[in-house]
Amino acid sequence: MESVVDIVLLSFLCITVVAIVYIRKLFCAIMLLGIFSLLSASLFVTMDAVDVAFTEAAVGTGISSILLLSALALTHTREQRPPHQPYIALLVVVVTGAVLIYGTMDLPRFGDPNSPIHRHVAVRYIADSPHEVGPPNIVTSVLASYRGYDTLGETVVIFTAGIALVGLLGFRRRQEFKVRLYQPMDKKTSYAENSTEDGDEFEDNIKLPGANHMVLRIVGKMFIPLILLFALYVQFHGDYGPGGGFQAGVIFASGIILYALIFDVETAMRVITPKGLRLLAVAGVFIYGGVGLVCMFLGGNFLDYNVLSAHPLHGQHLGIFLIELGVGINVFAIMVIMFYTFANRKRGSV
Amino acid sequence: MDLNIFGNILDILTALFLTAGCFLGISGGIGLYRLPDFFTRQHASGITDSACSFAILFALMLQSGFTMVTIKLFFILIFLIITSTTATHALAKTALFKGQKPLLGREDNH
Amino acid sequence: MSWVGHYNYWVAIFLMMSGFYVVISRGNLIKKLIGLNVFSTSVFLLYISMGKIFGGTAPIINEHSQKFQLFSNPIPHVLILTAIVVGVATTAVGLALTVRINERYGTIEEDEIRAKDDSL
Amino acid sequence: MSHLPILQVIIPLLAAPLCIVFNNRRIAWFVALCATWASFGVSLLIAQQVLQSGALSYDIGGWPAPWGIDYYVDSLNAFVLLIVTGISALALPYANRSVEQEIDPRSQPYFYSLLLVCLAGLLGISITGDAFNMYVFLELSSLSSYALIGMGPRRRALTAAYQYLVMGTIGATFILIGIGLLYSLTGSLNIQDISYQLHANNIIGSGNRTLLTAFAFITVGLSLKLALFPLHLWLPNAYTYAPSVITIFLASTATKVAIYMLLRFCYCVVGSESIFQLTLGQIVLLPSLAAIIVSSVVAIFQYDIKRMLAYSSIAQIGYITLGLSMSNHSGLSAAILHMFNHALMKGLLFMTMGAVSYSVGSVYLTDFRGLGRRMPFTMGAFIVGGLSLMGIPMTAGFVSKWMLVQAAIELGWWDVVILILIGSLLAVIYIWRVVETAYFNPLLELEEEEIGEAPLSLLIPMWLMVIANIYFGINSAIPVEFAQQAATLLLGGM
Repeated sequence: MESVVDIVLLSFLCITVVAIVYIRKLFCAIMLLGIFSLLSASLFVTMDAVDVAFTEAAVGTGISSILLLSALALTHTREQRPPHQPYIALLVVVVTGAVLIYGTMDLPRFGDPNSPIHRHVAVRYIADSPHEVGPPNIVTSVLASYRGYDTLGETVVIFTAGIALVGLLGFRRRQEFKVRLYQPMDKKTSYAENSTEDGDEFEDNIKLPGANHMVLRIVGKMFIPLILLFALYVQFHGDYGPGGGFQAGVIFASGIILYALIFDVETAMRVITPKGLRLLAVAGVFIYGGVGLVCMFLGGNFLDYNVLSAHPLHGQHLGIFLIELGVGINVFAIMVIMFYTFANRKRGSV
Repeated sequence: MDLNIFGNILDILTALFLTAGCFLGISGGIGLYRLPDFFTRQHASGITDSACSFAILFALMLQSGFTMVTIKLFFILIFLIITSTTATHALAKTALFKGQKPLLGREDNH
Repeated sequence: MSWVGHYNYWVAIFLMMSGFYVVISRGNLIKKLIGLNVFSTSVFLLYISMGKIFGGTAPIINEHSQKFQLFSNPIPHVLILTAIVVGVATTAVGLALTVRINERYGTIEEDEIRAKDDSL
Repeated sequence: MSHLPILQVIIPLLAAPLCIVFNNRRIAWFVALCATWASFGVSLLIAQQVLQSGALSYDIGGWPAPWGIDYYVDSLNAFVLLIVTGISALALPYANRSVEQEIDPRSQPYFYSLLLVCLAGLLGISITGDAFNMYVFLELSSLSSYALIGMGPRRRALTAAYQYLVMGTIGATFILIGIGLLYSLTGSLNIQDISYQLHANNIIGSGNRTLLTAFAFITVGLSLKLALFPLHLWLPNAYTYAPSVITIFLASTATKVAIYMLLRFCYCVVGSESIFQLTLGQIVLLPSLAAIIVSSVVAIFQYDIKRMLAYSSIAQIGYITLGLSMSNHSGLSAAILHMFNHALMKGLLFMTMGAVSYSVGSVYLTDFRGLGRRMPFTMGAFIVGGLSLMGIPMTAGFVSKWMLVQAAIELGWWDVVILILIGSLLAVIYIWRVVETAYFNPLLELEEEEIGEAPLSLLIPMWLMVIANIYFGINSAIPVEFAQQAATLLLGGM
């Protein structure tokens, strides 16, 4: 039964990828990429990687698509016909693929419980992690404790991407844009004073015809708190089920991004300012690194949570809680920063 | 024995709902592919979004009994019902604003 | 025929190579990034396939999973969680560069960019 | 328990967020300066300890090696750490004025933060004993260098960065595939443990196809990263259009770290006795020779001098991989020593380029007219760097090239010896073009505005490099010692 679902999903993936190769409309290609991610997330679930599926669904289908679409909105929506013949590319790809298939010949069979990867390091994780680290979710134990340093690297990768975006794009274009936009607003101060949202509606009308979606706004207002609440659940329930800081950060950010999409980026930026986000991102990395340093000062190795408390398991628990919090805060801040930097930019050339 | 009959009834109901869900899902897909204009396609995908997922989730809830899973499925159901309808509405409205005209009646040149 | 059991890897390789093909054959900068995404996501599939055990369950120890007693390997999951993050970070930086290129050159097609550079 | 190995990486890693807290470019620069100097100090201490008492290891999180991630420092990576931190410790004082001129002031704190992340990434690759951790830090350093190159002042910096991003990501993904295949064979991610498992389970001798593929992918991926000849296409643009400081930093560190990764994977995982090495040597030999000749010839025809030096870098990488492909003791020590010397001379040459572009505004050959009189210190430094690049005695470049020639003679590869000498002659030609223009071409009378010498903050690091180039040319005992120890270590298996 497992393999039937597996094969069906794999064939869907193949169809999607062929469509991605052929399609010329970039918008469609991005949507297909989202579908590709969602399908692979489903495949990850059938292959028991629930945490990965969760992340892939949140990142590949959610954040990646949003970023690609916001970049697309700033550029061109149609790919031109490639001018050169793609035969060399085809040759390279076929050779690489052939080498890889040759390489799989000596791999253990798919799903074989006796293959070497299940008999060496993983054995200890599965057998001992409940006594050594604690969380029922072994992925969390490995991620946060055994290989916690990789996760610090991951946190800094995200942080780097965020500051790279700010360094390359900056937040500045909008201010120039804002001046122009707010001049006609002065006539409508009476509206603007009563409620900023009404004021924003005029703004939206200038930019997007039909942005005054009453239904969307009401549903959004209803759901954004729930999304944020769910993010907190994912954050603090990561020890027991799929989830954790990274997924929680992405979901929390998606709540804010939804707010920015339904209302306005300007409004969202007034609520959650870029400066605050920058400090949050820094704080996230510092919480993670700080836990490591505290462990060092208490006499352990870097990220050795055992020393955080008198009882090693409590120490592990505290350490994992704190670093997941750091990851969550950092990822949330950076994801929103990424969205702002794209959404804030005016289309066209400098 | 009674319990078993109850279980059987649940199974039959589940099968019915699953079949209905699958049918709705596939017809939604066909509709998305075959229907002539944006709004009718929207209608087809709306069916997949709401009725199909409703039927399938309900079937799953019947199977999972009185556990946490049912409650989670219930929340997913509520979430889907509200968000998918909202999304359909927002899409249709935006399309109308952007100048998409619904196709009224059969086009003569077909 | 033992290698029939490798179909999962092979499909992953096919997907990978399709993504790779998009990256090296297409001239549009955003399309290239889409290809890169497909490429890396398929590598994730390869990794997760390695960790799967038939009859196993997700590596979460609770009352549901106790009856399985066979867990799929958690290490590939951990590695891929990190790799997914790296992937989205790379995509974001690539998109930022694309947007800047579009602002400075007015196009995101590789050959047009090259033509504009050469004409200077 | 000494915490030195982890401090090496953690200091720049955690200083990076600190840079952007205040959004002030002076504070950011100061934080970056302190962090790089601190990590240089740490690497000196590590080098001293490694020379005294052998390899250091550090279990992160307190988990022993195959289960957790460990840091493992032997004389090879202690040497690489010294190169990377030493160059960055000199580049940072240099950065202050240069960055002020080239980068948008609002982006400068982010620039320093990215620079520190890049440094931490390179150090993390060099020091870790875990294959996947290496990948994570590789991505860390690559991601930040894409952004840093993209911040270059000219618009072609953007396309160069994009090209580098695509090729770098393909390379990194290839490495990821290779690591995955290795992992599926052994069930372990620790490099030493992978090696042990491969030997214990007799996978190495049996001609395992997965192992072969894994190595093919890792080698190709790393060749992309280290710009081995046919895969070097990203490098000239990236070096030419990046901000001056980034060119200095990347040219002298990033490719070296990639070469270190190649050494680590080829020699420490498979070991020296297997058939693998022979094939690796054969694979790398031809591209290396092609790199030396072709890139040197291409360099002669460049008018943008930064670009010329970038092509010369590809040629120099060819020398290093040539030493690697000899896979005997003297060849390997020559390669490792040349990593160090190339960092010294290319760092110096790109520093002079940064100074010229600071004062003149561009580095085209025609802009060098009369610079010998107008910027005597900068051009003097350029001549020293150039001599070192050619391999003239009394400069650092001579020592490693001499060792390389000796290694080739030892193997009886006379044709290779001749090619090395031709490569040096070509270097003479392309360096001479610049020197001739700077000293012997008349000044254009039309140029009214006075072009003066670069400021002291650029000149001091530059002349420190000059001193290093000459010092290590005369008294090369310490680096040679390191290189030979490292070569012994690589050839002795683990």
